[in-house]
Amino acid sequence: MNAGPVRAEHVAKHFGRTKALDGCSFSLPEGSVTGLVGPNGAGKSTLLSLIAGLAKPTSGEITVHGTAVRGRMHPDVALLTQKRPLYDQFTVREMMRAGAAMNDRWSDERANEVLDLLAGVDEDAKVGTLSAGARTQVAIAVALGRLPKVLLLDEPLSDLDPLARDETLRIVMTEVAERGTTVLLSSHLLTDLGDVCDHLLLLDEGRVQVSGDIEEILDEHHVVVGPAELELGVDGVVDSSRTARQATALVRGGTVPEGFQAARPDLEALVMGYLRASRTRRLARR
Amino acid sequence: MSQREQPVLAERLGKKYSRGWALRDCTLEIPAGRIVALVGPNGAGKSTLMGMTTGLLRPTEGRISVFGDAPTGRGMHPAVAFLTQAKPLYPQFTVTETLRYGRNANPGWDQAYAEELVEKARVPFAAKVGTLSGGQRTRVALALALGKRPRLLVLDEPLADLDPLARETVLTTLVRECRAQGITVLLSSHVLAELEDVCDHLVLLAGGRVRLAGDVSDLLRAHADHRTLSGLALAHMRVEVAA
Amino acid sequence: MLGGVIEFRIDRHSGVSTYLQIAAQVKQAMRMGLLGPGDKLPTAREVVEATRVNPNTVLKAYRELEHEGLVEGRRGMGTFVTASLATDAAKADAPLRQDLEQWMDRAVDEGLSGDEVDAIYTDVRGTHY
Amino acid sequence: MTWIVWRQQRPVFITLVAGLVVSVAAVLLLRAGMVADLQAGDLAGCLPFGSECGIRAADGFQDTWFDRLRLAQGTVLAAPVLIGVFIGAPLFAREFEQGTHALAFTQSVGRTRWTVTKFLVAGLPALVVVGVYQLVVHSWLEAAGELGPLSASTFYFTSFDAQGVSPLAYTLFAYTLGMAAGALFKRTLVAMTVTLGLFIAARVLIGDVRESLVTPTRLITNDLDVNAVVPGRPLVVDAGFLDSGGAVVADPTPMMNCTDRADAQGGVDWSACFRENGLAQRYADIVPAGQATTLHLLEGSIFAGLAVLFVLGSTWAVRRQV
Repeated sequence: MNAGPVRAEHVAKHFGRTKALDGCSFSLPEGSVTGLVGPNGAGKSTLLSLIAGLAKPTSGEITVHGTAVRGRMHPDVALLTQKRPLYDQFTVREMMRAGAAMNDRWSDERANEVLDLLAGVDEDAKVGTLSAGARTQVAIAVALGRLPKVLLLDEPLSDLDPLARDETLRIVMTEVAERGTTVLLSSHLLTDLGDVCDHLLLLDEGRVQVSGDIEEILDEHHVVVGPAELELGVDGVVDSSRTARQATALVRGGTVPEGFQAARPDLEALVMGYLRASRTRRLARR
Repeated sequence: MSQREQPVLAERLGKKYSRGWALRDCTLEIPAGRIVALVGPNGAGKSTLMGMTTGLLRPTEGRISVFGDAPTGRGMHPAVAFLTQAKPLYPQFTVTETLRYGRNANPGWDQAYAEELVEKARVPFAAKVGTLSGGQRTRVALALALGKRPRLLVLDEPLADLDPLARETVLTTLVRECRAQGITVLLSSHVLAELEDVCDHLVLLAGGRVRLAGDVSDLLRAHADHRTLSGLALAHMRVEVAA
Repeated sequence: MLGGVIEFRIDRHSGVSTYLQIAAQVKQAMRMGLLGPGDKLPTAREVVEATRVNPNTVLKAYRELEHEGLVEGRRGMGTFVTASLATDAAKADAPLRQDLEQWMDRAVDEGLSGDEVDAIYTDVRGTHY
Repeated sequence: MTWIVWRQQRPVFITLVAGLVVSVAAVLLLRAGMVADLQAGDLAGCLPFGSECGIRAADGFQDTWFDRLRLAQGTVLAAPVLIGVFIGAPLFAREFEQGTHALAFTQSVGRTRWTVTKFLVAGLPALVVVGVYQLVVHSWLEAAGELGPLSASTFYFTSFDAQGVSPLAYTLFAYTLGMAAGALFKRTLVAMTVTLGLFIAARVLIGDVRESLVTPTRLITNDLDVNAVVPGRPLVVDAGFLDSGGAVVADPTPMMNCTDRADAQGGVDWSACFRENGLAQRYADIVPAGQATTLHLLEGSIFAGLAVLFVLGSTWAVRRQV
């Protein structure tokens, strides 16, 4: 049996009649940094909370290091949810003490290392008075104090200013470099993801659209451009658009249509292509 | 350019709250018809500057004029529209009712234009605002702001919490409409990369002061070691924060 | 400063994969004689601190270089340069380089832009290689 | 975990302890003042009430002190609902509102343990405070003895509810009710309102059904003029007439129609008339004062049972929260 850090097999999660996730299968390689992307409502947060064990899947199974996650936090997993919950009235020092008290395995040393990174966080400040960036740093310190082997981050960047985003990613990358932690990180900010991720997991309407090594995925796709009157006429067209003079398409697979010029897409172009296709499908269904 | 055509002119503008100066010694000129990126770390004074531009905040010192008038600090200038991150709309109103609200609240309201914008966004008029997706809600808020026929549109982090496609679509609409109508835009965002191809003027604030302001291509020429707007802005922010 | 040896500059808008940029910059440094056999490449951690780049990407670049037989990873110690790409032609006083320096001076005098110089260089290079 | 809850509740504890210190000090001062008054008026002889002492002195004493004592009882009655609304209701609701429940859930601590620790650490001090306060107030009431509110029946609601295990049982009930409402509705304000509403409803209801919790003792007298003699101010559940067969007369009104039997002076021999109409004896169903403790315990166990249900309900609600 493959005991990769995180595996999902046919995972579904239904809330009443809404299918937040439906038949999701993927596997994250050890030590990889995976970008989790998709439109709002694609099921990204649901997936992260299932992996963390905050909720139970309706069907299917998620395993972390070979053991099934069933509604309980796996000791090897740390999850930082979107709101970055912390006790606002605690000082940073007290927050770390709380982290130690709430965890069976805890490293004060590791947590303090994270707090000392970059400009450092004042340990006597109340958590509620910190800037968004410093707050994120404290939340990451709590998460990494658990000495996780899998780090799940739900939109850790969304309300940070550019400097704080840069610093947050720096902390996460340092963790990967030092401890080989497997990271799954959801974000809407594709430009930031491009730098730091080596794997991609693209969710849409509760299903996995694309999953794998980013370089391989990009190699597998082409952005093709040609005169408007030409027909694409090939399989694997993800998304296409036409202006008066030009037809542009994102194509999956090796074949380049006749009369078109092909180029390798960048991550942003690839993800946007899939997102556009998803919107077109949804509008067509209405 | 006469004063009446100058969207924003600030002279030694400052605003002090009980906890200290949020903005100080801000001298600034925003030319008409530009799309201006307002960037800076959190707490740099961006929202304060926007508040004084829209007339919702009163300056502590210095002067600001918007199309030649001094904002009173009590209400919006009729030629200014303001869209904040929170996009305050009534969730129980339908889109049609939201536009009617706009018509009643604004003397220069252009109903046809607002409706056209909603149609382009493919948002159903009968839908309740509360049921719309984030992207759709932003498009309605934008229609409400533009239906007022402003000459200056001030946007405070309008794209936060939208997904990448919605970000792109909203931004494209915004730029297209504002260019077509000749509206001056003051746009704040934390995502420098997406301002890259959109903004032609930059105002960088840090620590309550203007650190960099001017035409983007001029600035890039003057700082030859940076090839992009985001690289230039990020480097300046880092220096200011370190100092 | 990465051990004072080499600092990577990642251009995020070039469209070239980050790992290829790193590999190219190591090779460039080797050609210029800045890195020679026995020199240690910066660790992934050191690169992360300077550039925020994914450490896996750095390691991927190093593996690429290892495949080409230019460097060697030693378990627990780091990655070391094993080959030499330095040619005498790259040295500051080498005749070929002197010629190019003179040519560049003329280009600058005639008011050519960097992009124009690049275009000429690429074109001429294409006809010879 | 204990430390975390303690730290989170610290402002609440400080308020509780400060409140206790201030009110105990106030009660003790008042008590000392009252005892001085008792001695000054030489009212010791008035206890038991109505004996040889000057009625006027006793009246003067009661004018000053009776309402204050009642007010003190009132504060004991109010304490449980305050604790339910201000400590119980926000306990989980505030965590859900601020999203901090996710912090605990994403560490190794189990949800049941989290719930139970929060319940115990936040609840025990509140119970202790109410208990101490109740005892202090009671000692004041006892000092006033028959001149104070204790002169009324033990079962009079202000006295009964402020005595024995009742304040603690109500506190436990209100606190767990607030906790469950918070865990279920996830909004502090909603939970507070629900707690206040349900607590008042439960209190009104228990006041009505209290007397049916124990089997009353029936006292019977043959004297139809006065009620059965009731010693020691018990709780009178029911009273009326029995017929010659010893059965309760459901509606004695028709049998009491004796106006036509008036003699020349307009006097009526009611007793004889009743007897002729078929009313044989008078009865009274009472709960003797001595059974008050039993009633306290019974009522206490009902509220404690409900509290257990609320704790289980909270645990359930917390466990299913994502």
